Amino acid sequence: MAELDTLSSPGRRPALGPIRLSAVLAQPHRIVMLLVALVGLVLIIRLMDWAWLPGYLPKLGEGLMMTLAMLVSSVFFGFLIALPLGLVQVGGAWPFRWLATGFCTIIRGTPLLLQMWLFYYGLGAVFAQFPEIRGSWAWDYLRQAWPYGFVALTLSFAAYEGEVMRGAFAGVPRGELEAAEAFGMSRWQIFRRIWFPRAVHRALPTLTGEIILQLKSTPLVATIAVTDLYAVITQVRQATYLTYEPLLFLVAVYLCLSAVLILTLRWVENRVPTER
Amino acid sequence: DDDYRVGISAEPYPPFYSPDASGEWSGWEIDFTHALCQRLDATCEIVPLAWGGIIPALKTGKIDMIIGSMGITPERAKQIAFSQKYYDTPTGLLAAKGSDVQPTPEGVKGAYLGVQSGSIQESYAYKYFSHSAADIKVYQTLDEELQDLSAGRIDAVVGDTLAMQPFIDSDLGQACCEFRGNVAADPAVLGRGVGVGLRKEDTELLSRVNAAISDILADGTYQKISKPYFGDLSIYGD
Amino acid sequence: MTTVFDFSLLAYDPPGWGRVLLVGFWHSLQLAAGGYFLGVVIGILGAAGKLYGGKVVRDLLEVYTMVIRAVPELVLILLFYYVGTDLLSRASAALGFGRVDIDGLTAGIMVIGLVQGAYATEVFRGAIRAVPFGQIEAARAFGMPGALVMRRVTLPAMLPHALPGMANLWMIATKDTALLAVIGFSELTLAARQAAGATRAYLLFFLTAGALYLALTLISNVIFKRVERRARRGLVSARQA
Amino acid sequence: MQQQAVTGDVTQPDGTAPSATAPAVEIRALRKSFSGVEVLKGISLTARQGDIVAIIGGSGSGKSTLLRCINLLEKPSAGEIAIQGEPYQLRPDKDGALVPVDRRQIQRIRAHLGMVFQSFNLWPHRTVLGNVIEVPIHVLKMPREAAIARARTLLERVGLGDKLDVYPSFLSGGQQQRAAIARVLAVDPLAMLFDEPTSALDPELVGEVLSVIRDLAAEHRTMLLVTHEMAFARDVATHVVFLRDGIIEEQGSPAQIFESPQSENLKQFIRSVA
Amino acid sequence: MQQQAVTGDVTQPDGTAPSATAPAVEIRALRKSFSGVEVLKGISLTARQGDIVAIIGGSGSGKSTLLRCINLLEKPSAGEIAIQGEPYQLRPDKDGALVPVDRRQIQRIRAHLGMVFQSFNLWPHRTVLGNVIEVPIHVLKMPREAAIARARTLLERVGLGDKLDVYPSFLSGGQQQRAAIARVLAVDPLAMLFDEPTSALDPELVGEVLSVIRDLAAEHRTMLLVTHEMAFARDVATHVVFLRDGIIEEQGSPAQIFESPQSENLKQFIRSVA
Ligand SMILES: Nc1ncnc2c1ncn2[C@@H]1O[C@H](COP(=O)(O)OP(=O)(O)OP(=O)(O)O)[C@@H](O)[C@H]1O
Ligand SMILES: Nc1ncnc2c1ncn2[C@@H]1O[C@H](COP(=O)(O)OP(=O)(O)OP(=O)(O)O)[C@@H](O)[C@H]1O
Ligand SMILES: [Mg+2]
Ligand SMILES: [Mg+2]
Repeated sequence: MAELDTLSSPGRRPALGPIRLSAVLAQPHRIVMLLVALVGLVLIIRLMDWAWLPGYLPKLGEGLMMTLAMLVSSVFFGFLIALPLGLVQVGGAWPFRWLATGFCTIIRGTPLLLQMWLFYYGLGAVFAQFPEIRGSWAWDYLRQAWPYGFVALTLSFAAYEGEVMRGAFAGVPRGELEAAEAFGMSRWQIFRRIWFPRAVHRALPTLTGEIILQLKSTPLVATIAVTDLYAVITQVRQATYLTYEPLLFLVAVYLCLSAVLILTLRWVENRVPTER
Repeated sequence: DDDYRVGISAEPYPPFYSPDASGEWSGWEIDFTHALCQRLDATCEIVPLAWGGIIPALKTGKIDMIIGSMGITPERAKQIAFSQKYYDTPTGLLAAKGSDVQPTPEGVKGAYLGVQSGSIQESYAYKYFSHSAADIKVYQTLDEELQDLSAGRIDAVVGDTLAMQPFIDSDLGQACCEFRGNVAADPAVLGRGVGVGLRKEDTELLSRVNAAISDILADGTYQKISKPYFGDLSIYGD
Repeated sequence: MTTVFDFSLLAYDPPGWGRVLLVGFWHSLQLAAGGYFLGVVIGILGAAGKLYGGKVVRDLLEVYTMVIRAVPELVLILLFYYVGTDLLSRASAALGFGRVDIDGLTAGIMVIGLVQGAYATEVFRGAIRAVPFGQIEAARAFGMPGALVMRRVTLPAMLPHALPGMANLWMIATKDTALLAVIGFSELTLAARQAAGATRAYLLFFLTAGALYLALTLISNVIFKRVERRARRGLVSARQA
Repeated sequence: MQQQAVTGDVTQPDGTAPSATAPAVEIRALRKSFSGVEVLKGISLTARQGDIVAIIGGSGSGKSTLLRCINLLEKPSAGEIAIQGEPYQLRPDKDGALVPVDRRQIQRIRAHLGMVFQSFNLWPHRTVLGNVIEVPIHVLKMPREAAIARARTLLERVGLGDKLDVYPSFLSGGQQQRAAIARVLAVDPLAMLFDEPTSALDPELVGEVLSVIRDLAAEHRTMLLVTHEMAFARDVATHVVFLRDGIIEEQGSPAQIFESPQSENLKQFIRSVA
Repeated sequence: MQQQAVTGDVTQPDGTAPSATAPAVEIRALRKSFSGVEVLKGISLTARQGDIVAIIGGSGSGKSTLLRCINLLEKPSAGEIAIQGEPYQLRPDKDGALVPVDRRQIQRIRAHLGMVFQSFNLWPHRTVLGNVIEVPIHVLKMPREAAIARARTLLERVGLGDKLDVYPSFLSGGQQQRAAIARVLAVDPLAMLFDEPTSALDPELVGEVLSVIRDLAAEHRTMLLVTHEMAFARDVATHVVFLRDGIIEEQGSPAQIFESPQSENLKQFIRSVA
């Protein structure tokens, strides 16, 4: 959801890591709040029913792996698609520009959940009608649910990140390109050596936010029978009829995942030189 | 004069309950609910809810009864109270014509099975079939399971035999699939029939519901309701 | 089933499912509008709290926005729907008001509002900070009380800065309503799914629902562009544009 | 605050005793620190009705801070301030700043102190007219019609009669500052505070604004004016106050200050800005 | 383009006939319109090897446009341009602009024209060293090692020997401009084009950059230099060209131009910038 990068600058997220721990503890009211939170945590652990947890750990692990696999693969391939999407919207011939803009508008204008169901129940069922497809090697994949989830997530990421890339390509200062032109670089060289790396570079800071948003979209695959972390928790809820514990556990896991992601991405970002 | 909110699943479950094109819910269990409420001297409102949240909804008071084909299992009985059963259905296996799946642990070897999320059949399939089947796919609705079965994306559905019946009888069902019989009984998982779910503390309501069900069974109402849906087939079991 | 679309299924009157879809769409709109409005209210209060509130208020709001932004909406919806309404009715029972009955629409609006509120807090905070402090100081220098400064100066002056973010939030709100399908609230997505399940015309109904969402997005876009242009009347960039 | 005890009372241009008009702004022993650094180190100053006080001094000498303390945009650390004889009721808070006992008293007094900022600070979301009628209507509860009629007259007077419905950002800097002055005049202020009203303007626009202020001076409105325009200060001020390093190092009539400065610092300052 | 026919050929400082060095940049009857408005109205100008041509003139007179036409960053509407005797092969396109017949010829020539922009335009995703070796390696196909060695020398020379691995955005404006000059020197340009190389700099940084250019001038590198620093132009230029309204109104040695300007406009211009 590119639209959110304007809202959530990940750089300004509050204390999540050891970096700011000292700053946290420097303020007395924070110590009190931390203590309250700790007491709450202890109460949650002691008073609530966590007996189900050990038994489900292996399944939760598998679910987590599925969530991460969905996240990583869709971000990777989505980004690859986003690059041309952004590019043709800035400098492409009009049919490509229209196609790309239309694609981004449609994907961004409809709920991901609906897209997922459309792909899986709608398109998937259409595929099944063709004996050629059912007979082919592809059927082993097409009969499963995860390819549809993967495709939906990837296209969604591509559309949102494509908007970011469009802005990034358009935002590379004209002068930097002119300098390259003045030095006699060919168009392709200008693209490859200056325009493209600069655009990616400019898009990087928003990538953290986009990836977090993508993480938040992954549980939707559970609704098309992909067993991710969320789906496992759903199973737990239905098997144990516990209202609070599985959901709280899920929230905790996603909080940790987000925190780890933010810290990792920030670390990566710090290796990349940025403009002041 | 009492008002009760009766929870059903928002995922359609024909012929027991499903929305029609006018958005109204209808089906055997809807008729049954009306008959029951009439005997309770109450107005009942049908509240469709996500199946996964229906027990919490009952416990937190969003609804007062569950009349949604909920099997009486020991697990569930720990959470909520059940009335006496009002229908019973065997769990069966519906398979694609081309496959040789049978309703036994060995018979499902290497097959893709479909079950409905949160159902007794899901528990059963996990208990008996998960070791031999290639995969057990969990669906939100029975409709989608049957859809995928006819599309060939799964080899068989482990489901409520009665609920699958209309599909089996349809042209589509006839064309694609075959009923391969019921699975071996296991009351610990499959329960003792379907009952009305109630909060444990509503004991007074429980006894009134039980009495009403007995009434419905005794005075012929039950047969009258069942006839349009199941013909002469008895769904009460024994 | 066939790939050729049977458009008679979309007819308004039964056996067409048009009415069911439109009712679902109407529910979606109500949800989105209610949740959005609640979110804006929370956002304004939250932004004011973050900017002008005490340390504790600020930290609590920080935790609120952080949790909301780190946890999937789907999970939040479940959490608020089951846990939130449960706590609410328990609290009211404990206070002797008896069980409160929260219907699906109210619960949905609260859930979407809480999620939107976190993002709106950030939007408004950024927008308020974009208002040159001198303008607020000028209002104080004229003896305006805090609330009046907020109402007459800060809020209207930040509006142009907030509008792009608010437009995005509205788009998100309309799409987040689809998530309530998961808790069984019969908005457009669930209606489409029920219709699709009953008729087996999955492609037709999902595409129709998609078109409705898209139309909503596009129309909203146009409206927000207009509003934004109006709100930016007094800003310099309006002159340059 | 006792009248006769006020130190640093501004003497008349001719060096005689204070005239009989009532004091409009009285400041006594005012101190102000920013996070430990003392910026105002005990300022006492009285401006009587009709006085036009020019505050001059080097950069960082505390001129703006002094002016901003007068309407409590900065909270003083110590001292007393009275407007039209009414002292602010202040109490020390835990950080050592004096904060209002009763916000409403402050708001009431502020409504009658017009401040003109260096950077105009017009409200960009309202037209010029909207800016001028805002405070009369919403703070002073004047009827809308009356406020508009008055605003028209005032805007006419500052030469913006044809800009009523224009948004401020479409005006030149000089026009914006004149609109800001009209906005202040609309509250019929007991005293007007100008903080370098022309220093954000292009040189060719300065004249417009100064001539408006000159007209106001001719009406004997009470004004306190921080300015770097020495020629202007000499011309319109009745008193000049030279601030250095948070204290009033010298004060007197424009003639005294500019023709016969006493302190070495003032001499040097006047040389440097000439 | 025939050598002897070139009008507006720049005469030597002493007013004698052109020296015998070969022409580095020749421009003949150059015209340029932006959407119908003619900005250059027939410019003819020759800079010989070693010439240092300062182009002066009021804002909007077309100085930048002229410079940008020399390496075809702007497409002229009419006229001829030759670099080191080789004319650009151009043909009119449907919009009336002259476009290259062969992109590769343009690219080849451009690689030997070094342009230094007002706003530096360093590539922020490469270090200072990376900026300098970019063109030698990727356009001129120089071996990497050689390019680095040369870049080191050049950066040393402009006083950035210790900034090799720093990213441009961490440099001051003056340092950035010096890096940009080193980047241009790395292609060993036939002619260097400077478009107001110091006007984006804070006054205290201008000197650094000017002194680097002065050093280059001492080596008799061909330079065309748009500048507002008249003192500098007088000091280093061998010729000065005064542009007004798209035509060369006057040209000559710095002495001629600055001490005895002929046209009224030039006189006024010199007065205004003095
Ligand atoms: N909000 C603040 N926080 C900290 N220090 C401040 C603040 N405002 C002013 N100061 C300091 O107080 C001193 C006096 O500032 P003030 O703005 O009153 O000077 P001035 O006389 O108005 O100068 P100028 O002519 O440059 O406007 C300066 O040293 C300044 O740095
Ligand atoms: N890309 C463009 N499109 C339209 N008009 C332009 C463009 N570039 C320049 N002009 C116009 O051409 C005229 C000459 O511009 P140019 O930039 O060459 O002037 P200059 O002498 O460099 O001025 P300055 O000293 O301000 O840099 C100006 O009137 C300018 O408005
Ligand atoms: Mg100041
Ligand atoms: Mg220029």
